[in-house]
Amino acid sequence: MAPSRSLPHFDKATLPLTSDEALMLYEDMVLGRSFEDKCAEMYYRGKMFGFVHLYNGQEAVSTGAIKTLRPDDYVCSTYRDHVHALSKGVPARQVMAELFGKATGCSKGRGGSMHLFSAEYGLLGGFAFVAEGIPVATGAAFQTHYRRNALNDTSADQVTLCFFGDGASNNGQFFECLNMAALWKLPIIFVIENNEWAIGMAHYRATSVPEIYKKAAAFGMVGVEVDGMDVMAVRAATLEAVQRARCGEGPTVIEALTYRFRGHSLADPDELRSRSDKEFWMSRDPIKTFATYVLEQGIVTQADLSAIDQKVAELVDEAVHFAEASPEPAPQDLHHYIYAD
Amino acid sequence: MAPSRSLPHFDKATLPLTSDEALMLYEDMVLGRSFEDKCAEMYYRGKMFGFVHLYNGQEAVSTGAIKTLRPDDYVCSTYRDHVHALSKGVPARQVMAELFGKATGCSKGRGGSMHLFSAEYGLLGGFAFVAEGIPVATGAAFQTHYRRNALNDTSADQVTLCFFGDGASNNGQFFECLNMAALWKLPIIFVIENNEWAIGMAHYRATSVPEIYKKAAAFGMVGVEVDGMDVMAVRAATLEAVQRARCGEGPTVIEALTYRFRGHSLADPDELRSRSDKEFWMSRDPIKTFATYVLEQGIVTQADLSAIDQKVAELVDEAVHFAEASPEPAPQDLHHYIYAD
Amino acid sequence: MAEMLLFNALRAAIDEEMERDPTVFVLGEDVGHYGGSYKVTKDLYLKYGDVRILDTPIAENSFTGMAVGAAMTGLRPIIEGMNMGFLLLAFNQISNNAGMLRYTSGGNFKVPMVIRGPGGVGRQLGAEHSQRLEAYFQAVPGLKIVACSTPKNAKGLLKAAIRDNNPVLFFEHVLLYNLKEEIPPGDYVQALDRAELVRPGQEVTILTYSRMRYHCLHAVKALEEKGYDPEIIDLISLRPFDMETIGASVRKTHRVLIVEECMRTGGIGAELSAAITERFFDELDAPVVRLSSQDVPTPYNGALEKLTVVQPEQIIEAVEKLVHGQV
Amino acid sequence: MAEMLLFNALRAAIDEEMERDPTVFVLGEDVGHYGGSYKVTKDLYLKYGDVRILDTPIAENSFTGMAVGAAMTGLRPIIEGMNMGFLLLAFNQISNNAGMLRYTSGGNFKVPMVIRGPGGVGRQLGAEHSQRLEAYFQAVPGLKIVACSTPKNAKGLLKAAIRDNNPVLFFEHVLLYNLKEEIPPGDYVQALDRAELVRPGQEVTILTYSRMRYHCLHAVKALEEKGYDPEIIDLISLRPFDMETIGASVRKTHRVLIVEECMRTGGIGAELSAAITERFFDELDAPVVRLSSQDVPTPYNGALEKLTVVQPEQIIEAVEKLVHGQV
Ligand SMILES: Cc1ncc(C[n+]2csc(CCOP(=O)(O)OP(=O)(O)O)c2C)c(N)n1
Ligand SMILES: Cc1ncc(C[n+]2csc(CCOP(=O)(O)OP(=O)(O)O)c2C)c(N)n1
Ligand SMILES: [Mg+2]
Ligand SMILES: [Mg+2]
Repeated sequence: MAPSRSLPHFDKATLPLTSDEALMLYEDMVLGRSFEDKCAEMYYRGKMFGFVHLYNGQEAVSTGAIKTLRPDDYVCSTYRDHVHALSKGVPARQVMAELFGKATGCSKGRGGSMHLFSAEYGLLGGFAFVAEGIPVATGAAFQTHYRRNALNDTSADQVTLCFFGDGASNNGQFFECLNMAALWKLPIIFVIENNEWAIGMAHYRATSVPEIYKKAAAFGMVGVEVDGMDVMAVRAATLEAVQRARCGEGPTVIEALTYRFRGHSLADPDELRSRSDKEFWMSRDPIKTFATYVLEQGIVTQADLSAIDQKVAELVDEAVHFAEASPEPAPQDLHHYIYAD
Repeated sequence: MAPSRSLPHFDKATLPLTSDEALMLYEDMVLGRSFEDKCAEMYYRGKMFGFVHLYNGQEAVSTGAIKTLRPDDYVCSTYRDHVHALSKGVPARQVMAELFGKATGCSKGRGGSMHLFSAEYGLLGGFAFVAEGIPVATGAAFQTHYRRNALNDTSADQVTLCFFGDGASNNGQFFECLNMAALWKLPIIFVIENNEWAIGMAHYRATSVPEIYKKAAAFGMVGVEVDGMDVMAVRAATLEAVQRARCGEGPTVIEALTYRFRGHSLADPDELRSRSDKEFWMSRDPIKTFATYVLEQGIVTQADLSAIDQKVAELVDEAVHFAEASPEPAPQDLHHYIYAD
Repeated sequence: MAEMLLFNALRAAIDEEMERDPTVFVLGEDVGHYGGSYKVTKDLYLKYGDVRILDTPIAENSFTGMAVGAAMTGLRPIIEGMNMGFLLLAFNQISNNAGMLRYTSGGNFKVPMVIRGPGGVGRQLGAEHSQRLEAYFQAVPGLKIVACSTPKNAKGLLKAAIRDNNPVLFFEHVLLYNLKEEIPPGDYVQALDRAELVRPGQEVTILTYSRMRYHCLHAVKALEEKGYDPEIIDLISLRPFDMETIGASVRKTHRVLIVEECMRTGGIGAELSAAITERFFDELDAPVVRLSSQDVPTPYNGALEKLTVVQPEQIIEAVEKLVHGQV
Repeated sequence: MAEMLLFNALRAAIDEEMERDPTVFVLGEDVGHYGGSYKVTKDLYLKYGDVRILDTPIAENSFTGMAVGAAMTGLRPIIEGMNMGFLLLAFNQISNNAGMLRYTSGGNFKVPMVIRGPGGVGRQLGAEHSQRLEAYFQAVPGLKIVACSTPKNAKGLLKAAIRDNNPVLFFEHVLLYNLKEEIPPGDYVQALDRAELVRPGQEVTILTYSRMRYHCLHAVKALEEKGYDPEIIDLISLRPFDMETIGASVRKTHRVLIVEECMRTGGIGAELSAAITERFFDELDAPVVRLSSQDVPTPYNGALEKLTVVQPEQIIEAVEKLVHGQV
């Protein structure tokens, strides 16, 4: 079955890729996919608990968007945050250790799957409540704006990427922040991963105008839709938006049309999405599509890709070993981190 | 000085008025104005306390919109609620008594100026927190929708009018409710009284796209702007919206461009609005303009209008007498009305 | 009598009340086609349609306010908080409008609505999904707050809450949905304002609610073997407290242990302890003791999480100390 | 020493801290051009510009979350709640993010921010504008909660709050802004976690905060004339309590009266009473007594409003009863 609205087509020729770039994008997507597959395995083996939301299928969005950033830029995520963390550079072992609840995890085992944080890598957090990260991300962008405009710090050109879903786009915080971001021209990009579902709620049943990118216009902001299964399309749109944000020209809404290949979380029976829908979207697997393209274009070789597959598999295995070997947080540290000194 | 955006022009000829209609509209506006002037007097004489927000200047909106309704329709208001209550039919004496904190007040002296309620007259309330009335109004509209669609009650065609200001239109609840109202085609009309200011915050400093009616399109809803100083323009737009709502065709946003002739509340020094702005808007006094028009058109006579002025003055005086003569709530009733039986 | 799982008992309560009264409806996230995250409304949309089982957008504040408006105008909404924590976003609508509007309106309107869903600390759900909102909401005037704990009381209490003409915050516990119990057939209600005497005893009064009832029962088993005789009372109503039942017990045992899952500071136990001390000071042989969760956001790590929440061993120890006058 | 009005003392605190530290900024509704509803930020935008004194749209939840994000990344926001009650709309951002995020992030981020503004019952402002949010927020882990009460402590505490690396909920009182007092010149801070001994005494410990301090002082004047000798302690810190100062007093007087403006159920006094009884049961000659507001939304009518809030006569009566062992 075709998706409920026609997908925008991206002319890949407009984004020439070097082989290094192509491999970097490929590696990041494969890392995301492999990491999540490993999580599922570990979850079913009782190594991690709670709600675990995997990202399979949406890799082109994380990679396409985040891999345009500098290390000092910010990313804000949701409960579906593993892969955003990885794309932003948080080491896989730190993420895996967090999922195992270990003291070596990026949130010291206190956060868990829905609460990944890394000050070092500019990850503002995984926010477990729908839409609550949007204002926080807006605040990080405001901080850049503040340093530039109130403190005259000309080096203040960091960009904040704020990720959330179609379901979140019906929440008031989204609109409140669109307004403030546009009003003050904050350097933020709202990346909406429209995977058509909010748990069991089909997007078209939850919203009166399903084209989320169109809400941007109501706030005088640029809004674009992109094929969220095409890493190059996402990258091209984000590059443009990042450019706009960096030079103080304000925010952008990017709606990426995508799909998750698994249930909402590992606890979700996933009974409502039709088989034909799933098949349609699976056939557009962003990793396979990208691999085919870069091979066809002769930008990379199959050997290059295989080497990456191999490398990533080792990395993910290493992450599991690290997580398993890591210590639990010390019981006497239960009250650590409540107050800062 | 001209207003920050050009006012839509309404062709009055498109709304023929009988003399009864004209007098009804005139009377309601004069009642609103006189009542508020009396409130100011009573406040300065120490008869009422707390925050009192007067409506002077905006009468064309209350009258133009509410006087299209049936008694069984609903109105939802804010802290600036006296005149909406009057237009909906709550007797002036009940409103005045409430402001005096008397047991005969429409909220039994418990609510005060910002919390007028009347189940009898379909006034869902004055809501003191900005924007919090919007969901409540949406709920009343949902109730009508429910009776019609879930209970097959064909008499369920009541309309809910939800009033709020330009400042409120930046709040998330507004957008959340636009979405739900449009999604379910609820019989509600969002009447935004854009008086250009939210206390001391100029609308254009608070919002990235000052044309509030344009937000409606982002939700697939009809949005119109009207000259909020022209009671006939407001009436015409509301008649259309009411018609749409009654027959189940969904909600409407009406942005009425208006101005308040006094400070935000009686405690507001009102130092930020420019004199030229005030003069511009005062010159468009909705009551004077309407009186001039209906006299010029020969729809009514000066004697008709004078009789109404007289009648309203007496009514407002009577309301004060009633309020003064009314008893305070009994101390032993302090705990009444917490729980319903 | 038939055995029923707790989530099905809740479902039965809703189903029966919806049949009984056409103004009763359910709204919330994924209550319809998905059947509710904990299956409490499973397939009810097939019977009652999409309007009476209303799937909402993720807009807690507004759909809660919408329920208030619907309640004011004659309907009886049941809001499902997919997780009660999400209703932090609806705090204003719950406190100002659900809770206070009847009073502020001088009795013009009543607001008959139920706000229900899973609360409490689950199994490694992380800080935000492990809220105990009863502590945050207990001071809101006009609300009734109830916590169910067994399939039987879940059904009877929920039916009573739906029929009540006031806003009722109704807490289920994320770890109790699969409890199984025989419950009476057909229609029955349980009073919202009465505590349940779970186990009569002479030596100490254990006041608890929700999931901690089971930790107490667990502890009491061990205590019985050691020869102790504690009384367990399940509060059921967290606002207001059933001070009659509680008082009768205190007058008998003269010692009180509160076992709660909310954090210590500003928890339910705080008000309860204060209220008991005020009224029954001369009856008390020892200070009221609170066993509460630690004052920390719930950590994800399983061992830390366990340390955060009261465990049966602590109850055993506290009872022994209380009885031996070591407090 | 110069005399200063409380609102100006707060303004001075903000001004001095903004001068001292360029990362400090103010945001909220009408804090800029309008100067703040109670003039606390009057004309500061002229000195610091529109970015450092940021007028926000009416979007409490989002601008609070925005402050959290700014604090996480190096700024020190001061949010003005035009009325603290409005922050009910920001409950989720205050609890989940301001309060808990540091912990949940395993110490990755700190959230240095102040959320300040007028709370309490004013003069006939109606139910929604008469909130006492300290009761609702007291259970949130990670927050510090402070209530100032004099021009002098207002300035010192606010400066300390701004320099603190944690989220501080800072309550002013809508009826105290025009208090006048001599305050020390220039820079001084007052510890956030220390109670103030307002009047030393021997017979009974009166624990209070914010505006009720004055009702207590008022009552104590009359009590002194009758020959009583109560001790008054202003809590200052509502989370956590300064149990050291409180304990020293209880050990001396053996009787405690709590006078608070929040509603009785689930108020600050509830936790305080429980905490005192737990730790000092054997020191107490009588149960801890709470004088609190009635459990009703604040009615508009002036006479009812007065009945809702504790009055000095009630304090006098309670002290007399306590001292004479009639409690
Ligand atoms: C405030 C809040 N409400 C509800 C939830 C429960 N919830 C978790 S994810 C989700 C669906 C979100 O859908 P979407 O925004 O489309 O993101 P996706 O999961 O599809 O990535 C819901 C309702 C929550 N976590 N927080
Ligand atoms: C939630 C909330 N935030 C802030 C306020 C304070 N406040 C009262 S009126 C007002 C301005 C509202 O402006 P607008 O919506 O334009 O309505 P107007 O007063 O102009 O009629 C503000 C900020 C409030 N009452 N409630
Ligand atoms: Mg989605
Ligand atoms: Mg306005």
